[in-house]
Amino acid sequence: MNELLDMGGYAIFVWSSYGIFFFSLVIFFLINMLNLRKYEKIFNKTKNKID
Amino acid sequence: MLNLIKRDLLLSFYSSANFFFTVSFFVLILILIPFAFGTQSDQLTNLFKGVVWIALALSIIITVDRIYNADYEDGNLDIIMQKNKTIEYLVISKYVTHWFIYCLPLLVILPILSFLFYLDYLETIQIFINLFIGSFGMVFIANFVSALTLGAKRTIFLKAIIMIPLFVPFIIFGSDAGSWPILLGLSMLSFVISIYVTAYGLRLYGE
Amino acid sequence: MNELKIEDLSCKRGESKVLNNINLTIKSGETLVVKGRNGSGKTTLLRILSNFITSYQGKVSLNDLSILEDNLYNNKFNLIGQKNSLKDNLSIKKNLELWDIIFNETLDHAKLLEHDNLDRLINRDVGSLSDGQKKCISLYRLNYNKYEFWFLDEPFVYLDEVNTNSLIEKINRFNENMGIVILTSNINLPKKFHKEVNI
Amino acid sequence: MYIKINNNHIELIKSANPYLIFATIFVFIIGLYYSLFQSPPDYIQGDSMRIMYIHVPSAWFALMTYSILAGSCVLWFITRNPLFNVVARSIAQVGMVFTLMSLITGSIWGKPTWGVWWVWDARLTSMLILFFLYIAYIFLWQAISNKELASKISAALAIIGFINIPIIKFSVDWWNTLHQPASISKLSAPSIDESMLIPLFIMTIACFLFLVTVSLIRFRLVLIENKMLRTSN
Repeated sequence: MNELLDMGGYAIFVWSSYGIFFFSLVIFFLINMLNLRKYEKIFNKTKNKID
Repeated sequence: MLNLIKRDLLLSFYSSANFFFTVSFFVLILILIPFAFGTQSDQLTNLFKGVVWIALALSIIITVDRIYNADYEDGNLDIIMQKNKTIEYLVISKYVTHWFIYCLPLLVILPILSFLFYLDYLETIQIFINLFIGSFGMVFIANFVSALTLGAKRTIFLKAIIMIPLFVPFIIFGSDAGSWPILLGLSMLSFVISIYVTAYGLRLYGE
Repeated sequence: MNELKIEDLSCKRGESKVLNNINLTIKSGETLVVKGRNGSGKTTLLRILSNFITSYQGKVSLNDLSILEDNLYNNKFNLIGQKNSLKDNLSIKKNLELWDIIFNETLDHAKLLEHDNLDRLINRDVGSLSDGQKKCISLYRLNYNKYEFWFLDEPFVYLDEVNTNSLIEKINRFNENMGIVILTSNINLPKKFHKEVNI
Repeated sequence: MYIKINNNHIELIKSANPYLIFATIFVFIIGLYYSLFQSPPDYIQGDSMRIMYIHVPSAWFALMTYSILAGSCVLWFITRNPLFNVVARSIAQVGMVFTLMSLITGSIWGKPTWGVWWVWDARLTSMLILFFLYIAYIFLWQAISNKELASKISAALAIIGFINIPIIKFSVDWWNTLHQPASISKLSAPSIDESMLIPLFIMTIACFLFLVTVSLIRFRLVLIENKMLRTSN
């Protein structure tokens, strides 16, 4: 296990790049998902008003 | 077409502060070199050859708001576009005046500056030729960026972000003395692209 | 004798339709007043007539020739939009000189401005004038006189009674010389013109 | 070839969404397992080689997304089908994220490999410029208030950027031969071992799934934005 975490001495590089990569992807995904929810809510409200 | 050139020159003559500011801006950026890097003469000469391009790029960037924006906002662009049915002619005359008003003064002042930075005659001539050819290409690019961003108000930073990547090839080849044929090619390419894109942008905003 | 004909004109701006099946005919010596609510497409109509907007359904033709194909059409009209086309940091005199060059016609500014009671302002910067004065100077472009059409977008806004009357007088004189005027307005005008249309 | 998006399509995309999210996560986990545990370390670079499995796919998709973006802008100008505009707008931000990721992971990989965080090599420089092209495309659209106009203008810019990228790459190459004769940055491309190809392949599929998932979410977002603009008029 320690060997894996150590990554042959390159631990900080490997883990930080994987960390940044997945963190950004998840954040980006969440931003868009939440935006979509918000917009759908607003849109449905305005549609109801028109109807 | 000649009318428009005459009109733009007269306009810049009436508000001559603009053109004066651009020249001062150009000179001041170059004057910063010794302050930032020290006064060793051979180093200064080298730095000058590169920084002069950055100064030119920045000077063109700060003038990009003046090409079409003022006329667009006060409505003169409508009259000009009505009187010049072939918008490509209008665009070409804008190229001429923009280069004449904002780039020619910089080229005129360049030899004086290059002597301040200990360049010899040959190097001065080489840089002058490169800047002369490259400035045309940069003016073409500045024109179409100006035409495309007419509807986006007060966005000089956005314009700079659009323009600087397009300036990169000019700066790369410009700082090399022997590559003026490539610069010429780049300028011609940007002319071809720019004239269509500028006319396209102006037509869109005319609607 | 000119005849400007608009047939089945419809135009979309973005996703909303602003003009819907408009049919109009204007002959020499007539004035058309276009009325309508804000955003009903009055300005769009004028910009179609002045060839700025080229994508629309229907046909606009001058003497049975579509204005899109008429190469001389752009030199026949004088469009005065809502923007006043003035440089704020220059004096009136310099502004007029710039117009002279664009319109390719040199006017006797001193005399014409005296007629409009603007001669005392000639050396003032445009930025220091009131909106009404700016509008008057904007309408000064009507003095360029080789045009057969005037397209005026909201010309009466900001004008006082005296200036309104003198503009109406000018339009009448232009009509007498067989000119066609199309103007938009959303206020009631003191005088009836030949034709009025609501869009 | 005029495809019009109707409610059925949107419903289909909507119902596919959870499966896509699930598939993306699943393939990413497999890919992580292969790239971090299964594959052997490189002879020369050791374990730092593992960064390749996220760096290379993001660089590929950064470029591919920009090609799709520019391509759909061209198609939009030719066919006038608004679908292409929606595609361009929904894909742009994903591409920007991939570009940024390939820059960041690349420079973290560069530190142990070359000893520096950044090398002024044609590939890296054009990637950096590509990032700014994405930014210009996205923010120009936001800066222009007339959205119909904004789409046309930013599409024109995207196409110009597409012409610009090869020019930049060529000129930086040229410039490197002029200024720094010893190019240190050629990645050791030859003979990737098969054991390395598998995790790379899986990670590429995972990134592709992510691209599709988020693009489809943004696709719906853009469509709703368009509808809201329409009703507000």
